[in-house]
Amino acid sequence: MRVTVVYYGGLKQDVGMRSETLELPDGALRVGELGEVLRERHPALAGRLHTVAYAVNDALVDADYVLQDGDEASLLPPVSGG
Amino acid sequence: MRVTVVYYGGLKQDVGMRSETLELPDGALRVGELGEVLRERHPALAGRLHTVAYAVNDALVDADYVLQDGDEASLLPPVSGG
Amino acid sequence: MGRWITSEPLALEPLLRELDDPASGAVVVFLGTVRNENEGRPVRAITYEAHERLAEQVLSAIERETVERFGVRGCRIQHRTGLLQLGEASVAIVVSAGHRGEAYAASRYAIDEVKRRAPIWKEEHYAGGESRYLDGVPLTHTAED
Amino acid sequence: MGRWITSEPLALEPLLRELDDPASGAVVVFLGTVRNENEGRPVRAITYEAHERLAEQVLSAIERETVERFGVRGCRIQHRTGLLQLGEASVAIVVSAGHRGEAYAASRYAIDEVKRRAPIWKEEHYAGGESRYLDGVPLTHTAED
Repeated sequence: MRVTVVYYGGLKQDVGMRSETLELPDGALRVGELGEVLRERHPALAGRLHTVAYAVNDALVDADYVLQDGDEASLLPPVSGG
Repeated sequence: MRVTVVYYGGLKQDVGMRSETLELPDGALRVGELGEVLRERHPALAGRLHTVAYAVNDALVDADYVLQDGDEASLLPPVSGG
Repeated sequence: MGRWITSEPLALEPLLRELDDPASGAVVVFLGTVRNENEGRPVRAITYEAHERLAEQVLSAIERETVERFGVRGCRIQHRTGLLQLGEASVAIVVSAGHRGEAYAASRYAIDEVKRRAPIWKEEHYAGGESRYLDGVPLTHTAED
Repeated sequence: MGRWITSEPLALEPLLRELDDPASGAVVVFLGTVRNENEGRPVRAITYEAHERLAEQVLSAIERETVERFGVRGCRIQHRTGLLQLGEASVAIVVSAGHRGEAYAASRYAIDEVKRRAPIWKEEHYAGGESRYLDGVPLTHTAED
């Protein structure tokens, strides 16, 4: 299945990109497990994932949300708006 | 001596005028004593003077302020601005 | 248009521009507006009257105190006089500060002091054509005034 | 210009007009502005980035909660994105209420929640040309969002 990952805030500097589209093995992949996949691709994510929240298609989700083909998953680091 | 008295807020309705200029006997008259004079002229002031503050020529004064010829004395009832 | 007391509609933008300050991170504005009800009675308008010269001294003093007590960058207060219709602003208070905590505290202090100390009176006009001066807060003569 | 997130300069007047209400007696406005210093470092500009669609949901939810929790008449929140110069407003919050007590409390709640929950990030630009994303508040997934 195909999942697009979008990096927000400082994460896009850490990984050196705004977004990437990944081809992942079909089957039940949770968004928390996607984080592990991404950490292997981007060592700079090590030590940061525990403070990252996930949104899928414009809704915040828990780490056990099961990804679907075509999902857009956003990695949201600690926020600093206001 | 001549003193002009100006009534603010509900006081000007109570006494039926905005201001009046009084000829008072020369000599030391305190602004608190002026209040007594005014209560005799305007029975509607009875029961109201204890909550009235006095200004003379744009400064708040205590009741023992001694009036001078030409002073403008303002009677200020409880305030309700904001 | 007086700096503190004016009979013209209050305008926020000039007050905000006066307090423009690169060291400010938070601005809190308070507007008091004419409400259609008070103490259970339907209100249709309010007339505000001020002892103008004394009120300007008092509002100016409250501005200075607000800056000193809360360490904010600036404070501007304007109060309107005359006949105000529903929804119109009677008072505008703008505070600029480094951080929001002191901006809120300073704004709240300034409006409370205006209500307590400014020589200003309101006459409420009711639906039936009747009107009434409201009971208010007795003024006291303090050194700060 | 989005209702909650916009890249254009924030304008207060339209928000105030939206909340025009004859039952309102108090309006409190909060503006967050770009300050020339943070944590001891001189700042010359800030870039704000948002997850726009999610941020719009969150700001809209905070508006609703603010009205419900504090019984105020209305609440409008706007946050700006893009490169902001010193003194420019990054966020505007307008609350209208019957009385000032609840207006201040509601305004304070709304800005605190925006800082805690809105998916928005700031990158500070410093005098030397360097820039940095600030450490912030980890988002949590709650039912309210």
